[in-house]
Amino acid sequence: MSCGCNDHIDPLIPQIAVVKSIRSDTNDVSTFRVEKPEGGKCFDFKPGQCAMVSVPPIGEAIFSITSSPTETEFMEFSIKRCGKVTEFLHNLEVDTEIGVRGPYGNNFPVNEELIGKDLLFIAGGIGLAPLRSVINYVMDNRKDYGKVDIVYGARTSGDLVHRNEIFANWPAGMNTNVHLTVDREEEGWEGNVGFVPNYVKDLKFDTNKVALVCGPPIMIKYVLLGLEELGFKKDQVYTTLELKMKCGIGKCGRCNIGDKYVCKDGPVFRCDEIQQLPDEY
Amino acid sequence: MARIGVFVCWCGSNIAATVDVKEVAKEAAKMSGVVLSTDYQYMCSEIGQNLLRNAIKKEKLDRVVVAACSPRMHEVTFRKAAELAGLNPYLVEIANIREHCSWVHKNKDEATEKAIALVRAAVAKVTLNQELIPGEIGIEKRALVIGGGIAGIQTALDIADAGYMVDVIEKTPSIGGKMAQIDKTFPTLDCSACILTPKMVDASMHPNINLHTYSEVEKVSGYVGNFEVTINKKARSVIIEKCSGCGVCIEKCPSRKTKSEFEEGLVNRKAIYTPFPQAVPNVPVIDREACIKFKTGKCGICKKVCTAEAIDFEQEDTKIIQKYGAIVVSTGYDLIDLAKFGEYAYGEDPDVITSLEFERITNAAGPTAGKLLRPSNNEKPEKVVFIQCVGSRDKTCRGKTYCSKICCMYTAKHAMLIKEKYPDIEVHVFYIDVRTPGKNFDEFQRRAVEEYGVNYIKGMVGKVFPDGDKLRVYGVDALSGDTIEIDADLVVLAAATKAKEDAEELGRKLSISTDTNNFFTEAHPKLRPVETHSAGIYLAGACQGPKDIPETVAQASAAASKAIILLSKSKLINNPCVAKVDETICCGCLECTNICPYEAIASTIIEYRDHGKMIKKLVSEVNEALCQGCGGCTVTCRPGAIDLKGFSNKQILAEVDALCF
Amino acid sequence: MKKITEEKLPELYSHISQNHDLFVPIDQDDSVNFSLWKDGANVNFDVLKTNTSPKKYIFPQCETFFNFKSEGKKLTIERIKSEEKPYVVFGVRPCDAKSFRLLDNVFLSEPMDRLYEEKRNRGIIVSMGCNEPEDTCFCNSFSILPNSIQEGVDVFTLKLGNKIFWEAISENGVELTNKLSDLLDDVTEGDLKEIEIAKSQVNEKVKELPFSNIDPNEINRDLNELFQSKIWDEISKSCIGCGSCTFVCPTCHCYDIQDYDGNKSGERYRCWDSCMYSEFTLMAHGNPRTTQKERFRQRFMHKLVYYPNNFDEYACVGCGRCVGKCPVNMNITKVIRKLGGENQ
Amino acid sequence: MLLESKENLTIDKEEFKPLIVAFCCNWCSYAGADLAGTSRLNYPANIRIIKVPCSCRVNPNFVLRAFQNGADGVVIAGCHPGDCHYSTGNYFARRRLTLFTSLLNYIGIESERLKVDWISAAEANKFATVMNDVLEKVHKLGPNRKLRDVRWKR
Amino acid sequence: MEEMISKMKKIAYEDLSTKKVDRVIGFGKGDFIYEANPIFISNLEEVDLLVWDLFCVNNLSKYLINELKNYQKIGIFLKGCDSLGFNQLVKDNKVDPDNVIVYGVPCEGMIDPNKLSKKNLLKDLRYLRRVDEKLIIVTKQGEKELIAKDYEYDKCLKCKHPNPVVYSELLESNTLRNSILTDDFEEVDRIEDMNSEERYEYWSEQFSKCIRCYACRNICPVCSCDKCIFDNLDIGVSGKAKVDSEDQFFHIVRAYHVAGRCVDCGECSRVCPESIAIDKLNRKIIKDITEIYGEYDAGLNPSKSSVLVNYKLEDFDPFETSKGGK
Repeated sequence: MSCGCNDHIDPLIPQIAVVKSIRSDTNDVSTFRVEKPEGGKCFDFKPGQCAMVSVPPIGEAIFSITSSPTETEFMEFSIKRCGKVTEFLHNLEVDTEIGVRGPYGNNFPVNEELIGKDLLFIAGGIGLAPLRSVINYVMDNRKDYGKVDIVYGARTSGDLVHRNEIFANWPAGMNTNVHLTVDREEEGWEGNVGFVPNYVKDLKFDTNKVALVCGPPIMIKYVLLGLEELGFKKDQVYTTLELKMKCGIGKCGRCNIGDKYVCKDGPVFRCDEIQQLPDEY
Repeated sequence: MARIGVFVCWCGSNIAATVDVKEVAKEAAKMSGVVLSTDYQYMCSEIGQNLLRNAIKKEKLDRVVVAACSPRMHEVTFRKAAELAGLNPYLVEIANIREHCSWVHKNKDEATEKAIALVRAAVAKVTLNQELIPGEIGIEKRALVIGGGIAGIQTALDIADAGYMVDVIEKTPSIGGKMAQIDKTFPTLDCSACILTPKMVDASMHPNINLHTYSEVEKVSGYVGNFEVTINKKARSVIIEKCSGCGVCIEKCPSRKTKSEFEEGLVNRKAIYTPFPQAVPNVPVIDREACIKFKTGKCGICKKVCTAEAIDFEQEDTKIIQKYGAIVVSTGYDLIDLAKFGEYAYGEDPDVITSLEFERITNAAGPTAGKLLRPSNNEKPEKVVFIQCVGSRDKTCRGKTYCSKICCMYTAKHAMLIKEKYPDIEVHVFYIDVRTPGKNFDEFQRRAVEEYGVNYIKGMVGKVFPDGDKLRVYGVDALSGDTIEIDADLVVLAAATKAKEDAEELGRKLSISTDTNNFFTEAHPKLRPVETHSAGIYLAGACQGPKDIPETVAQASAAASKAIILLSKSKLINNPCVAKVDETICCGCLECTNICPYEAIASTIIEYRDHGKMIKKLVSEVNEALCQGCGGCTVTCRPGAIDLKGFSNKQILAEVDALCF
Repeated sequence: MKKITEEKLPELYSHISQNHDLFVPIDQDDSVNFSLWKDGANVNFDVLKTNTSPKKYIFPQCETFFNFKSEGKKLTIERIKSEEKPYVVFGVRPCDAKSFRLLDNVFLSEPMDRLYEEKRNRGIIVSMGCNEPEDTCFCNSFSILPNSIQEGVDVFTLKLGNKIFWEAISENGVELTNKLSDLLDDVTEGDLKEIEIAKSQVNEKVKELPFSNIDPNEINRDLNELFQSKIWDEISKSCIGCGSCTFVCPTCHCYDIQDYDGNKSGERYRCWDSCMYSEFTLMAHGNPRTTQKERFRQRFMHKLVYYPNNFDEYACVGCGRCVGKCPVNMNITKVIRKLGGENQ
Repeated sequence: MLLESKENLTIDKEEFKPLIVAFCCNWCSYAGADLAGTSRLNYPANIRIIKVPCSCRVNPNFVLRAFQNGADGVVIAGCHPGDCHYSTGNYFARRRLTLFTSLLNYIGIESERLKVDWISAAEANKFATVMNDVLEKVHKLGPNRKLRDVRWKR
Repeated sequence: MEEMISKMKKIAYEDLSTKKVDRVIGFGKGDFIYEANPIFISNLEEVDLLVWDLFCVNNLSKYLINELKNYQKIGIFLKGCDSLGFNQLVKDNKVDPDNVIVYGVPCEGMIDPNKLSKKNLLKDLRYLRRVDEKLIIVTKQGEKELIAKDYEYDKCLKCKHPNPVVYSELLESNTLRNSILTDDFEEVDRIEDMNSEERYEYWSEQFSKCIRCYACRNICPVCSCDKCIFDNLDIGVSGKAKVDSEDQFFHIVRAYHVAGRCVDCGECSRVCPESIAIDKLNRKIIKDITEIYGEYDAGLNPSKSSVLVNYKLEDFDPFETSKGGK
């Protein structure tokens, strides 16, 4: 896929962008809203795609874009504090300039296979980030899709991100159900308690839908098993993979799984495709 | 980003006259992370400190740089001020723009430029500073005293009186040490036993004191406040709890061939014995090397005669493991071996004796019941020669280079004791110098000369030559140059004192150092004379260097008070600028453990999961209570796994980078 | 086709270097490597393989591609514009010439790598055929003949005795040849015959080489089967995880991107990296290739399976540098054999 | 093409102001420098002091970094052997630095550029003398280009 | 040679079949006559692959680190220089000697194929063997007798320990190498004799050849950190850029990190694809240590601490300019 905006620029050189706001979602996750210095979105992208965020002299890291392509004025990234770049980002002050380049990778087939289907989104923790882009895209084009179920869980209720959407916006959406769960009992939590994979099984979804799964590797693994138990076929399930990436354009040689490069051929894979890949992720 | 506040002090004109402080503050404002930069006449004043505190609160500063005088001056001041404003004190750095800048440079431009550089370095460093919280360690409220001589007894009594439990370890069967062997003490000439034995009894009766006689330190681990000591209680073969101290066993024991250690070998003792009648505890011990029962299996008379059934041939060495908060070492001294001093005929002629042997001979409780008799023929001597500095102040390898300190005084004492009992005996003393600094000491020695007519000869004895039943003493009078020849009946050698043979070994167990003469090294010769380099271990008495009784007792009380100070704290706060190990990087070579002066680094095995497999890994581990923060280990660590908090690799590199701006 | 005698070569060099940076194999300190030609340089065409491959001219070990400066909240990025001269690499063996094409596949496919493209376009490749293949050569296994004119070369040369035959291939090659016309002579019939003989001789020699029976096409290319093969455990054992094979390899192209903070301004550079290195794929939360086995497998799977799957060619040209350089004598020929890539 | 082929730094020797980075141990040499200040002694302003707890804290990496980033000379000063606050730190430092200075010299760094000395808290005069001396020698040698990282902008 | 090979096979077979060891690390034949490879044997059938010839140059000791993660008891063939490396690995707690059976192999010096190649002797080489100080080679052109020393690896010419310093079993009585020279550090002297400009130029040129492949480090038995600082950018001391200062930094720090620990096996220089004189750095430090602190003994005794984690009060002090007072 190509969005046509990078044809004449060196894909390794980021464009300058401004962090317009930083919203703290949890202890270690914040959502960064990014615009061009003169205002407006840095580039067009599709739901599920990634961008490289650059903070010289610390370095670069790739993140999935968490805002919907339908947002015309900005992009958002939900970023968990876990390394040098993310640490730096978390300490950033609003209005600081950073670099962004992208978009990279493929996307969830929102205008292809997903059209008209019932959708089941399953996310854990920060894994909601890439799915949020799709969900909001779906919400903005609600009539194009069938029923929407969103299963989202985190370790504790404090680790749930995008609270406004999961508690208010999405449940209010047409024909949309949000199912929340936390790993352990906690005071004041009235939703489900238990791990996401179990919750998915408990919810006994019918298989006449497409599932989009994103979360920690171990969660994905068990969710996929759970979906299989429910009768989902592998080609009904999409997920994303994450590996170390540097260039974002499938050349630097470190994000490959077999002959596929996650940054270029991924990050979105249909599960039957994943099955073809060697077990090295 | 950090929110750093920079405060530039004028120090009146001390800084401001040579450094353009406004310019420094202006430049500092441009530095990365600096959100506030200001200057003030006297930062250390109350107003200055208030300025700092208010700025921290108002500007939400999370780090502070004060450009002022040396951190050795006011670092503590500013850190405290920051702490009052709710900032961790270790988030404050000082740029030394007075001692290192305004006072040593004259050109204002250059000095200003340098001050800016120093501030830049401090800003770079403080950016990487992390909150440090001093660790707290609990303290075992119990002290250990190693050595039960007068030093140990006094220490134990003082600590016990302060309300803490004390264990005393004594190698021999009884406490008392050298002082128990001595007859009279200078300069008062009061009876040694009369002042010592009550203290021995006090020690044994004190509810807070536990005596472990006939015991030795086997192993010491742990650190200040939390030492763990393994004590080896040697098999006494007599059950202390049952023994009534009647002494019948000793009386009946047929083995009588062992020289009495207490009597300096002048007489023999039995195989079952108490070192001396006033021994504490007054419980005999069986010398298994001398005992016929142990050697041949036959005998057992002692067991038969003991009505208290206290004899136990099967007794074994027992180990006691005990935790202590503080340790006082008071192992005392010995006299050097005189084998190398052949010219004095010691060992060759029984009438050449050491000063300590003389103490026994002159002691009313000694082998001669206090009568001065020649060991060779039990007759009263007519001429006695004292030779001082035998092995002391000796630059040859035979003796010790140092002055043994006590000999001048005890020789004068010995001379006086003779003269008092036997005014007719001629007493000559050969000396190099007479050294009598001490309260009433010089007067005491002068009395020997002036009142008692002791003949002091400045000069050394070349040879003592046994001639018939006489001892021909050849010497030189250094003042007149004349050779002197005396036909003596008894020659007393003031043998040099030396450290205990096993001092070095004990030092190793305790991780305290010994000097070239094997005396334990104090932490500072002037300011910390009773402490060692190992926190929580103190020194008392002659194990640290030659000392007389009053000095020993004084040092014992000093050591006790140091121990009490330590034990009285509820917690120990340690310097948080200590080394820390990143276990994920540590390669387990343990080179760092080799260089730590405090043995603060040990190894440990950690377990972690590596693709489903539990992996065990050897890594270093820093004991923050022991670490003093020198940082030597960090350089030894090739992968950079061990770093020093407060002076981390990254911080210092950042300072270097900033200075190279 | 033209020719020039060996004696006149320095003249040719100085002529070329008037307008170009000229890189030739230079013998320095007992090792021959491509270096910038300067007057008096000890050019050596007799050593078949330069120590490292000439890929460094199109894909340098380290290149800075922009400078950055951040002041307060402001970030400026200044792309580095190449101000360097066009260059000529003279003496590129067919195997190395082929490797350029293999790198092109990667870097010039969308999204195109502009840094690479710029360097590629700036250069003229003067290839040189081989007469005396070495024991470690196995170009034949990848259907590269020692005297073949590889796609993308601008000039092909062949050195026979003291004669160097010169044949312009591309437009750029013709242009360069024209500029050098004063120095080049025409070839004779006899010369052409000589060339023919030399070519057929070397093709025969190649068949006799120790590795001539290596044939990667014999490998079963089932990706997952190969991936899971037990052989990897065995053959990766001796690998010490250094990057010498990678860095001397003409086709390896993994790289890293790093920032250097240069005080008042910084720069972003990219530099060679090696999939053999333990931290190559290390992330904050783990490493998909934890042991040397996985890393070793990656390198050879890439050369023999992944790359061919994507580009229909092997990512090895049989230059044999790794054979000579591996500290423990483990190399791709052994791997291919173990995987069954051998003609009986 | 490669980074190293960038032009070498040209520094006008006339205006040469050497930069000397000095690592001083907290207990002796840093205090010695303080005393030099209190005694109003004089030494050149180009000397910039970094406080370290002990001379044994000075990692060769620090020295190399200083040279990389433009220091013309480096001084490491600690307590006199035997006087170390940490008993033995400077004995280790002495061995390390003996080998390290020799190694740097072997690589071609003039030995005058890396000065190690023992300066006690009382030796303010020595501190000033050593610093003056180092500066003079480094000045004579001229700017240091060896080990320099050409990317570091001063 | 043949005799040695049969001894090797015998002991490997015995120990594997009696389960005394479950893995044997030795040498196997490579693709060329002048090539021997490390091999790893667990099956009795593979014992026959063991060889011993003039090209068994690799120091196998470092493989123990990884192999011991998967095997309980390992038998390993070690030459003199390898055994020094082994001791150093023991000292660095990388290898538990209780789990290793060292088969000591006295070594007469290994032959450097590059030296043969330079004399055009490598091509068509059919056979070669060593008879004392002579090297007999057979090529297409027939038999030739050469002086072995001329073709040994440089590192072997300076070998001080041709015989293993530690072993469980010695496979042959110690060899006495006539070629053992008193180590005069002549090559170090030559650099020391240059002036500082020349020295810097020499080393800059050497270091600039570096391609940062880290073969020198990875082959080194004393570079056994789990995470080398050069693999750990987060530590902030070095980067990956190919610039002179980084190359210099790498080489200086590498040399410094092995100071007092380097066993002078010369593997670093052997494996360098760019033939950088790495061991001349190591050997400078060894020379200094020998001159200043006495006999250099890294690798001889794993329980003795190395020079840099040791000190003596009376150590040579090159820095003392004037005596200070307390």
